[in-house]
Parts: sequence; C-alpha cells; structure tokens
Amino acid sequence: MTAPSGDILLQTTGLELAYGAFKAVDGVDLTVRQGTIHTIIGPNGAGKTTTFHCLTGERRPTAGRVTFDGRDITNRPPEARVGLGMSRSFQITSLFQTLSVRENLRLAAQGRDGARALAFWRPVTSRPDHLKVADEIIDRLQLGGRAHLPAGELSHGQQRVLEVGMALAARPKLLLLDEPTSGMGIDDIPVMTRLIGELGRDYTVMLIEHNMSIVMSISDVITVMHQGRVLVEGPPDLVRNDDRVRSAYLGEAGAC
Amino acid sequence: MLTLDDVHAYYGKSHVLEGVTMEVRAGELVTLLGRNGAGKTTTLRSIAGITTTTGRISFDNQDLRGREPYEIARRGVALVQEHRGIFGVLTVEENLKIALRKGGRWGLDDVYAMFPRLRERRRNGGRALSGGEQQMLAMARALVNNPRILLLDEPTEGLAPVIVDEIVRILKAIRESGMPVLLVEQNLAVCEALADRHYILEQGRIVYTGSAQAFKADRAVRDRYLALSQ
Amino acid sequence: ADPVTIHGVKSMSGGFASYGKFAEMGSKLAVGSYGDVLGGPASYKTIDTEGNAGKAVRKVQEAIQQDGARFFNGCTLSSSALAVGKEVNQAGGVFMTPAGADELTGSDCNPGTFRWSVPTYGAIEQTVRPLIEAMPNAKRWYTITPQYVFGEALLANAKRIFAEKGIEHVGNSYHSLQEQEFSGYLTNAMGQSPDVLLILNFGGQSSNTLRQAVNFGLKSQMTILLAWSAGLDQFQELGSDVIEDVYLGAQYWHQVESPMNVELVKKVREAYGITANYPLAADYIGTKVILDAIKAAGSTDGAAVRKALSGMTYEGPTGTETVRAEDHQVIKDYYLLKGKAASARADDDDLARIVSSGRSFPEGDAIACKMA
Amino acid sequence: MAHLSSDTTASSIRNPRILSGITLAALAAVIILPVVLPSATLATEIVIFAMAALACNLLLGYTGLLSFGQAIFFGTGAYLASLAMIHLDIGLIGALLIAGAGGALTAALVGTLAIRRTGIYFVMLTLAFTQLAYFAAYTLSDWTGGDNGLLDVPRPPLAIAGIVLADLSSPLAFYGFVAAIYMAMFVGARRIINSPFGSTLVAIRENTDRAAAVGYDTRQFKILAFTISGALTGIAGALYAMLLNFAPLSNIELPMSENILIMTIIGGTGSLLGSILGSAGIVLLGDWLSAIWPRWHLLLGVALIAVVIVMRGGLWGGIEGLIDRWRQRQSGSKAEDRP
Amino acid sequence: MLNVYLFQILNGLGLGMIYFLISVGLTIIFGLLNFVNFAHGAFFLVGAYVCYTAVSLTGNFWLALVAGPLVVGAIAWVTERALIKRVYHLPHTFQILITLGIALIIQESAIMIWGPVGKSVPVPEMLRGVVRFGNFAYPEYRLFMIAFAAVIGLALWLLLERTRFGALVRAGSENPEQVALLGTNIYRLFSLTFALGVALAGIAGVLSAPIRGAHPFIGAEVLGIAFVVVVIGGMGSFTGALVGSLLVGLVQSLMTSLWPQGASLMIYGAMAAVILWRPYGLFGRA
Ligand SMILES: Nc1ncnc2c1ncn2[C@@H]1O[C@H](COP(=O)(O)OP(=O)(O)OP(=O)(O)O)[C@@H](O)[C@H]1O
Ligand SMILES: Nc1ncnc2c1ncn2[C@@H]1O[C@H](COP(=O)(O)OP(=O)(O)OP(=O)(O)O)[C@@H](O)[C@H]1O
Ligand SMILES: [Mg+2]
Ligand SMILES: [Mg+2]
Repeated sequence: MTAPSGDILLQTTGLELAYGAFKAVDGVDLTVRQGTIHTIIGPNGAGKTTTFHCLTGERRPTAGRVTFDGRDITNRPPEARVGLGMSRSFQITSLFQTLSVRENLRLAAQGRDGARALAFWRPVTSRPDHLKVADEIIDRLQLGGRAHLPAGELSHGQQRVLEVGMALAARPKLLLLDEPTSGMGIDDIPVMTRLIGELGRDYTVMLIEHNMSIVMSISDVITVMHQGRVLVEGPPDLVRNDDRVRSAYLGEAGAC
Repeated sequence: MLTLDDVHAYYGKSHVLEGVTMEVRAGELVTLLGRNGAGKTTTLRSIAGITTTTGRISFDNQDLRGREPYEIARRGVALVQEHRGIFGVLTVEENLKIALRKGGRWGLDDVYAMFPRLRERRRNGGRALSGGEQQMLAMARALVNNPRILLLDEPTEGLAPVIVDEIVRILKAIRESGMPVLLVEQNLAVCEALADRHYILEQGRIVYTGSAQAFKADRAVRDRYLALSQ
Repeated sequence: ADPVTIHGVKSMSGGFASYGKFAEMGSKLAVGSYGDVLGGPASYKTIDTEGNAGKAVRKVQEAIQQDGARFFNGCTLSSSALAVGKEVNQAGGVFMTPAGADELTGSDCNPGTFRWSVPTYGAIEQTVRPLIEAMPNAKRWYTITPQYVFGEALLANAKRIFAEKGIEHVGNSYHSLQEQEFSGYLTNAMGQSPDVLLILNFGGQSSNTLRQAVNFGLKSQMTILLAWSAGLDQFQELGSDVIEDVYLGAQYWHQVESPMNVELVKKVREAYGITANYPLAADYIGTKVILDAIKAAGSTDGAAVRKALSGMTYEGPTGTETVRAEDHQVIKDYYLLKGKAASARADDDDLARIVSSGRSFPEGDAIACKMA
Repeated sequence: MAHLSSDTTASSIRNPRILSGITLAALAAVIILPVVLPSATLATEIVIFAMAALACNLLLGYTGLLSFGQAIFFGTGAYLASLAMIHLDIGLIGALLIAGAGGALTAALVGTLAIRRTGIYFVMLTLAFTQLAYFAAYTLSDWTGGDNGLLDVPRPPLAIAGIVLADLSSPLAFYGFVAAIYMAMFVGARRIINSPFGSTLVAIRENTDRAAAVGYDTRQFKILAFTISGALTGIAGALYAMLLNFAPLSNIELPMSENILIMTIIGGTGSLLGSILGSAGIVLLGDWLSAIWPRWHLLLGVALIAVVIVMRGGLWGGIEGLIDRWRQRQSGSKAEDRP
Repeated sequence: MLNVYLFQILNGLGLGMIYFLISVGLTIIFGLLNFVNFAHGAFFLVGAYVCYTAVSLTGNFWLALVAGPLVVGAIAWVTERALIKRVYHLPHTFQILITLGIALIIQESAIMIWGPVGKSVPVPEMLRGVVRFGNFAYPEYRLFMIAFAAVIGLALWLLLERTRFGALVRAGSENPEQVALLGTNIYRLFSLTFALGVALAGIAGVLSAPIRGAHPFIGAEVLGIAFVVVVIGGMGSFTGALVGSLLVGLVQSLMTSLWPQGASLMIYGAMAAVILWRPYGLFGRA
C-alpha cells in the first residue's frame, strides 16, 4: 500500500466520552483521509465502538471536537450527519426485521433526504431514484434472490452484508463499519472482505474489525486503541510489528 | 460424566451447532477451543439449558436436554457466562448468598479464603467491581452453588496478566479438588497450563480432540484452526 | 290502536348501574301493573345508556327512528337527560326524568321534557331552612361543594338563605368531580369550627364525604346535613353507624304515608321483596304518569299527551302532585330526614325518620323556563 | 415500544392491487352497514369510531405509539366544531375544518411533549394529558357546558359557498355524508402509509435507532404522525357531535381513549380495514349484549383476553389467517413441493 | 390558618401511606417482571369486598385483614399461572390489554356477587375514636393505617433487602436468566412475586374499606393514583413508591387548602412534570 495522501475528510481532536468517572474514550485524535480504508483495532472495551458513536452522533462527546468535510459537526444529531454524507453499520445487527430487504435499503436511501421524507401526500413510487439505489445495492451485495424476503429471515452472514448495505444506501462520503464480520461464518467472511475491499475504491471507509487477516490485508491506516486512547497508528506493517501492540492486543503468546 | 451427542442448536434460522459430540469425564479439566463465532458459548449455553437444542445431553446418566435451566443447575451444572452475570443491585455477599446451597463442598468462608479480595469487597455493590473482581465473584458464586461440574466461558477475557495468573492458580486448585471443568478459553497459555484434554470447535462441529501432550506436539492443528492474529 | 310502549332509558351497565337496576324495576312495575291503555296492555322496553350520555342519545334516536318510540322515562345522568330530552322533544315525544339538572325545567326546558325531582332550589329550601329554624343557635355553617353547575346551584341557594337568615358562611371547599378523598376538605372545615357542615355533593362522593367525616369524629363536633342524598339505597350502603344523627335531604322516602305511596311500597315488596327506594319510585311514577296522560289524551299523539300531562294533577308518592304547565316541573314534596341509631330501628330499612317535608319551587318570574 | 403484527406495508409496495382490493372491501363495508344494521344511526356511530380507530392505528399500528390521548383530540374536535356551528354560523365544512385543525394542533402539542419519553413513560404522559384535558373541559363550562355537555349542536346542511348540496337531517343522508368522509380518510390513510412518510413510520416502529442512523429525525415523524392522527380524530369527534346534536364531556374522558384503543387493537393493529372491524365489533357487541345482559362488560373483558392469547392480529389478523389458509389450500394442490 | 396547613401535612402523610400500600405492589411487579398491571386496582377492589364479606359474616375486621391478602393473593396466583405468564415477553400494549380485560371481569363479577350498590365496612370498634389537636381531630383508624402501612413497608423492605427471597427478586429483576442458572425456579419466583404484589393491593383494599367502602368502580379510581405514584417515583423502585406516595399525598392534601378544585388534577400535572423533568421518575432506572 502506498502512503495515504488524500485530503482530510474527518478529524477529531481531543475526543473524550466519559461515563461518570470512567472515560471510555479519552482524548482521541484521529485523521481520516479521503479515499482510504482506516481501521481501528484494539482489545474489547478499548473504546472503539464508543468512538464511532461519537463520530456518528449517537453519543455526544464530553470533550473534544469532530470535523467532517471541513465542518464542525460535534454537536449535530445523528440524523443530520447522514445528510452530510456520513453513514454507519452497527456492531450488533440493526435492521428493520419484518420489512423486506429492498424496503430496508429503500428506507436507507430515502433517509438521505432527511425531512423531505415527511411528504405524506406522495406515494413512495414518486421517488423511483430511491428504489433504484436499493436495487443497485441489492445487485452489489448479491442479494438479488432474497430482495423480497423480510430482513429477519436472512442468514446471519447475509444480515451482516445487508447491514453494510444500509450504510451504503445513503451514498455517503464516509462509511463507518463496526465489525462487519462479527459473528459471520467462515464461508461468508471472504464475501465481506471482498465487499469492503471494493467499497474502499469508491468510498472512504472507517472500519472496526477483530479479524486480523482482513485488517492487515485491506487497511491503509490502522489505529490501535487501548483503554480509550490511541496506542499506535500507522500502516499495517508498522502496527503488526509494534511491541506495545503485541502486548496489549495481539498477545505475546499469540491468541489461541 | 457429561456427554453431548449430536447436539444441534439454532438461533432463529441460523444453524449454530451442527452436531456437537463430546464428553467430560470425572475429575477432568477439558478445554473447548475455537475461533470467534465457532459456537463455544452456544455449546455451554446448550448444556445449561438456556439455548434450546436437539440431540442428547446427559450428566451423570441423567438426561439434561429439555429441562429448565434451574433444574439443570440443581443437578450440579454450574455455568459462568462470558459476561459473568454479576447482579449489580446486590452486594458481593448477597451475590454469593443467593447462590449458597446448604451441604455444599464450598461455603462462604471457603471461597473467601480462596478469593481474599472478595472478602475485602464484601459490602461493595456488584456494579462497582472491576472486571477481574467480577470474574472472581462469578467463579466463587458458582462454587458455593454446590456444583458437580463447572462450565467456564472465557474466564480470563479482558483481564490484566496478573489477574490471569491469579485465575489460573484458582483453576488449578479447583481441578485438584477433583471437580470436573469444561473451560472455554482464548488464551492458549492458560489452556496449556491447565487442561487434560482439548476439543476444537469449528463452525458448530468438533474438528479435533486430543490430549494435552498430543495437542502441544501438533503445531499444525493450532495453525489450521486457531491462528487468528496473522 | 298500536300498543303503547314506554321506553325506559336506564344506566344498566357502566358506572351508574346501581341506579339503573332499581329504575328499571320501577318502570317495569308501573307498566306491568297498569292495566289496559287505549284498549290493550302497555309494553315496556329498556334502553341501556351504558352510563354514557352519547350512547344514551344515539340509542334514543334509534328507538325514535326505528320503532317510532315517543314515550321515554328515565336518565340518571343530567347530561343524558338534557340531551335525551332535546331529542325526544324534537321527535314530538314525551320524556319524564328524575335527573338533577335544574336546566331541565329551567334554561334548557322544552315542551317534551318533564321532570319529577325537586330542583336545587327546593332541595335547599326544604333542608337548610328547616334546620336553621330547628337550631337557632347554629350560626356558623361550612359547605363542601362539587365544582360544576349542579353544585354551584345548590351553593347559591344555600348562600341566599344564609344571607336572609343571618347565618355566617364560614367557608366553602370546592372539589372536582373525580375526587374521592375528602380528608383534606374535612380538615379545612374543622379549621373553621362550624356548627353545621353542609355537604352539597351527591352519590359516591357524598358517601365518601360522610364516611370520612364520621371517621374524623365530626359528628360530635358539628351537625352534618347532606342536602341531596340518594335515599334508601345510599343509607343502606352507609349503614346506621354513619348516618345516625346526620340530616339528610331526600326526594322520596318509603315511610311517607300518602295513600299512593303505601300502595306502592306494598306492591314493590310483593313484586321484588325489597323496600321501595328513590330510583324505583321515581321511575315508577314517571312511567305511570305518562301512561295516565296517554289515557287522558286518548291517543298516542305526542302533542296530545304533552297537553294532557301539562298541568295534570295526580296522586303520587309524595301526596297529590301537579305537573306545572309553565316549566313541566312536577310540584312535589322534598324531605328532611334524620338518620336513626341502629338500636332505634323498627326494621332494617327504618334507617331515618322524617323531620320535615314541604314544597318550594321558584315561582312566577323566578321560573327560568321560557317555553316556546 | 409497541411493535405489533400484521404489517401490510412491506408487501404493499410490490403489490398495489391487494390494496385497491382493501379499499373496495372498506367501500363494501360502508355500503352494507346501513342495510344489515337496524338503523342508519347505529351505522353512523360505527363509521365515526372507525375513523377514530383508523387515526389511532396510524400511531399504534404504524408508528408503534400507544397513545391514551386520543380522547383529547376527539373531544377537542367535538367541542370546536360545535362551538363554531353554534356561535359562528360557519357551516358544515368550516366546522369540520376547524375540528380537524384543532385536533391536529392539540395532537401536535401532546405529541411533542409525550414523545420526549419512551415506553411506559410515554404511555403515562399521554394518560396524564388526557386527565388534564378532561379537567380543562370540565372547568371551562361556559364554553363546553361542563358536565352537562354542550347542547343544541346543529347539523347544518352540506353547503359550499352558500349553495346547499344536501340536507343531512335524515339519518340516512347523514350516514352517507359520514361514510363519504370515512372513505376519503381511508383512501388518504392508504396514501399516507404508502408514502415516504408512512413507510418511514413503519421503519421507526420496527427499529427507532436504525431509523435515526439512516438519517431520519424520528421526532419530526412521530410528531407529524400525531398531528395527522389528531386531525382525523378531531373530525370524527365533530361528526359525533353532529350525530348526537350534543357534545358530552365523556368525549374527552379517559374511557374514550381506552375505547378507541380497544377498537383499534381488536380490529387489528397495522391494518386499515381493522379499524372498521374493530369499531363495528365493539359498538355492536355493546349494543346487542347490553340489551341482553347488563353485565356484558365481563364478556368484553373475556374478548380482550382472547385477543391477547389467541388472536394478536385482532379481527383482521384472524380474517387474514383464514384467507391465507384458503389460498394455501388453493395453491397447495399445484405446488406440493414447497416446504 | 397556619394550623390548617400543618394539619394538612399530617393528613397528607397519612394519605401518602395509604397510597404507598396501593402502589408498592404495582412497582414490585413492574420491577421484577417488567409487567404493567392495569388490573391492580381491580385486585384492590376484591380486597375491599373480601373485607366487607368477612366483617359482615364474622364481625371481625382483623380476620378480614388476614383473609383479604390471602384471597387476593390466591386469585392472583391462579391468574398468573393461567394468563399473565403468557404475556411477560409481549410488548406492554398486550400486557395493558389483557390486564384491562381481567379488570373488567373482576369488576363485573363483583357486581354480580355483591350487587351494583356499594357496601360499607364499619371502622373496627377499638379504633373508632379520634385524636384531638385543638380544633382538629385525626381518626385513630387512620393513625392505625399509617402505622400498619409503615410496618408493612418495613417488613417488605426487610423482605426485599434482607432475605434470600428478596435478594432473588432483586437479582431477578436485573437478570432472570442468571438467577435460573443458580438453580432457582424463576417461574415460581415470578408467580410468587406477582401474587405478593397483588396481595399488597388486597391489603390496601381491606384497609381502605372502612374509609372508602367497597364499590364496583373503586378499582379504576385507585389504579389512577397507583400509576401516578409509581411513575413519579420511578417504575420498579421501592423507594420511589414510598417517596412518590408521600409526595402525592402531600400535594393533594395541601392543594385542598390552596386550590381545592384542582387537587385531583394537580397529581396528574405533577406526574407529567416529573416525567418530563426526570425521564425515569425520581428513583427509576433506565
Ligand atoms: N452506557 C455505558 N455506560 C457505562 N460504560 C459503558 C457504556 N457503554 C460502554 N461502556 C464502557 O465503555 C468501554 C468501551 O466500550 P466500547 O463498546 O467502545 O468498546 P469496544 O472497543 O467497541 O469493544 P468491543 O471490541 O468489545 O466491541 C467499555 O469498558 C464499556 O464497558
Ligand atoms: N442471540 C443470537 N442470535 C443470533 N445469532 C447468535 C446469537 N448468539 C450467537 N449467535 C451466533 O451464533 C454463532 C456462535 O456463537 P457463539 O457465541 O456460540 O460463538 P463463540 O464460539 O462463543 O464465539 P466467541 O469466541 O466470539 O465468544 C455466531 O455466529 C453468533 O453470531
Ligand atoms: Mg465494539
Ligand atoms: Mg463466546
């Protein structure tokens, strides 16, 4: 991989989120450049998901700032960030379970419009563009045969894929994926890996992932978090061979 | 003592255990290894009766499958879950007391002797314990519940090395007392320090079983099934 | 001729079921024992209001459209009575009700609506005035009033008499229609150390006020007057413990010795094995006078029956009663009773004795009804 | 919070024909009602409550909001329309518009406050607001008639710009008018639930967090859902006042909210036809049983329990189940190989 | 005039203790079972009628005080086994619906058994007196109720905080699965807790009977208060039920001197204000 060089898309300075006295995120400075795949790794409870929550607005940071695309978005609500071009998938699958796959994606595409979706006098079909986005993503995710099934009836792996698709449907500038492979079967993981790799060509991607084979193969930059702070940041090779990372996360003896 | 025969488990439509067959014999410490999502936790939950299954699960020649979790627990199967299940609204001592069974091998004093730290924190609320303390409390609570077999799910996960050492010491003591243990663990050093036998689970099936010595010798198995980090 | 049918609008289910049950007994008894009207037996049909004014009106409309119903009796709730009266009037029918709202024969009166019960004016005149006269030294009165039209009307009448008689009105507690806990209001009353506590609410609220007043030992500190009691069934509910020595205003009392009432009480005992109470008597007589009027008119034509009923004089439970033509108010007695001690009772239902009785109605210009 | 069965939206998008069938079914129902029922008045009451249930369903069935506040909107509509007709000589259409606007406004207010909380706390807020509204109506007796109710509510003819189109004084004519409004609401509601807005409501019901994460300001949607529901309920209240020539205080009492909710749930949450089934079911049950047995509320209790235990989809869910079974039997012979 | 307010405070505390008895069962049931019991008032009603029947048959109020909770608890146990346990996992909508149904059945059955007219229960002989404070008097019976409610409250607190059963109940409200894993029959614990919570409503019904009588519609009245109290205090919180009750009792009592016609309204206003101010009530947990 070449060294990342694009413009800065997202930047955090001194990001902090405290639950009472406990700081789940404790002064994190991140810089995500346009067109990169930027991965965050770290042991359980390091604060990775919480960092994502602060970026997407699910949680309001207790200190620090988040700048996205040149704008300070620290205090914007989550739904407003979607309109600016930021969208996410969840660590724990979060879909509209009883709605069809296509409807899930259409709703996600429509969400980008924000308040325009309040139009209650218009039929859904008046916005074929949303359906088109949904169908494109269905093709991309290779879910064609299942487009009309309720999301809850998909296999776990397919649900994870759809979870990523939901984030995609908002046509974001920055895609945040929280452990997209979590709980995926061994057969599904390569599909997801390929998908994320492809997405990396079209989008800027931030990724949280425990599966090191994926992380090391597709990341441009890796940030290692530990106890709410950034431990190490750099390209995969640098991270892989860092002693601190080995002891805090990868383990000396190697995980079993 | 504990045998699983062709056990299948589902979460909704996803088939998580696809015919697990294994056993734990009297006085034995057996580890169950496998990657994330292989079904290790599900196996333990199936034994404890929380997850519904098909197949046969028996303990001491008594059928466990289809029974309610509390009946299984009363037959002496104690499960310490990944998330430890400490009751935050109760104090440390209350956590122990609601589990305390009369006539058991371990009483309050015994576990306090085993975990001196817990005695110090007796009056603390469960919520205010550190991860390591929570893990100790969960194990202590399982012990006073008068178990005849202990199922442990990743007891060292997320704990500092010093505490891991502590847990290993205690597990050794438990094994020496003759209590059979089924241990799910990611930390290979821990596994190797303790186990009599290993099973490896992959996609809901047992793909390897072997004694501690055989496993240590067989590097290939470890690389094939367990290499996660590189 | 068509058989004559009386429709009884009764709250059989819902919140006022206790009233509807006896009211229905009364109407049924009146129709059943009446004999022939216009050459055939009269018939009776119950309309269940479900304790809801909206349902009452809709079902009455339905009976009018579908069965051609013209003659209605009943309604406990003032709101039902007012609205049903309007519907019946519009259909050219006759509606006789014992409901409490003065508007029925006042500002909202109409040619089709007739009312048996004494209005608030008379109820207060026949309770507060005699009590003042009986206890010339009781100069300090306290009132507890539900805050809505009916309560205000009772209160206004009481205040008028207080002013006239030089009584000091030491205080009043308003309460809402949903209140069931009166300890606070009783505390307010105690704070003023009145000689008489005048309770102006009714139904369940008055039962709880009385019960709690007795709990608080108020009976030994002051005289208690409940101006608008529901009569026997409420006294039975409360028991002698509570009502002993309490003054109670009532529209009807079974021990009244008018010839018609003696006969009624006997009939009720024979038919139902119970003692006649207010809802039963009210709907008995209400139904009966409609039948009388039909008979007198010799037709089921609404206008003719209205005409016959207006100004009619008949023997009623309180003696000779008259339907006043100006406002269709029945002129009848109101009673001031006093609760008896359990030991003084002759029988289970001998719960109170009549202290006084009489008739007071707004007269002449004071009649609010401007009937078209 | 509440998350109820029998969703038609997912399928509606790919198969609009079923929906037009549903509209026809609703039309058939309103045509048949006055024919099979003993009186047009009864049919009118059913259709009016069907409107209220329909509006309630937008909240409960489609957005997952269990509101005990429906009586506020119903009562407000009834009072406002009545006052407008009594004092302003504003005509039928004007009165209905005022009722709709009043219902919408109170609903927007109640909604804005109540949706700040979720779960049982939301429910309790709506309940508290109903109590407050009841108290206000009862206290403002100069306007509302207080406990006596607002009497002498006229039922003006249907007129546009002074030209009388229909005299509604006969029960059947009024029924026709009410039925026409109901059909308009039905078609409108169908449009709403198939609009971007309606489909988003379902999404919010299914998973509020996810809906927010894909870009919806869920508060706006919930408030608009409340507003629309309030407008429809307000109009229903106005028509009820015109039917009775009377606006009782009970319109704005908690039992009215309960009644509307029960109709909605018994009819089938999340289905538009359910509203008329539920309304007809409850009104007729009350009407018939109360004539037979004063303790009929006991049977209503049994019916509620039965719905929860055996028929969570309500009456419409039950009918759908039957249709499905029938269809399966029809296709079963052709496609035996399906699992 | 100040006297009135002082006395209203005493009165409000007394009222609060009655409300506490009514609502504490509701909150315990919600806390452990996450179950919204709209039939709570109906069970209160049964308590009041059992009191009436027991007193009119035997003349002994104390017997009624024992019989009430037993009968009500038994009915609750059966109801739980037959119906309630099927809806624990359902959304609150269904819980509300089924308990509304149960409440209707109980209410109508009460009319069938005891008739539509209310019943009165005399205050027990030994408590008929009043305690005088100058102009004011406070009934001995109400003092007894306050004391009794305090004793029940204390006993309940000891039961919940100091016994194994209580620890299990609290633990179960946090994580029922884990309680089962320790060998406790969680279903029985659920049934017991439901019966206990409802029996408390029964006790409240018995105790209220001499003050409010027994009436078929008393349940609906009482339910409103109980919910207000529990929501103000925080659903599921024992302390919340106590503080909420006292607060509501005081507000209501003081309002009767300050703005009487608004007294019963104020408690709903207070509830709305509290929820909007503190999302989970004063002592509630998320
Ligand atoms: N609502 C909360 N209140 C208190 N602490 C919390 C809360 N949410 C998370 N935490 C704590 O914050 C820390 C960071 O959690 P976070 O979910 O960000 O970890 P993570 O790095 O994503 O871990 P994982 O890899 O397990 O997903 C953890 O210790 C967690 O227990
Ligand atoms: N509640 C659930 N619903 C649906 N799927 C689940 C659920 N719990 C677990 N799974 C899936 O079942 C599979 C096996 O999970 P299990 O927790 O048993 O794995 P594990 O071997 O314990 O993994 P880990 O090492 O991460 O703890 C995974 O794919 C997981 O995603
Ligand atoms: Mg995470
Ligand atoms: Mg696991």
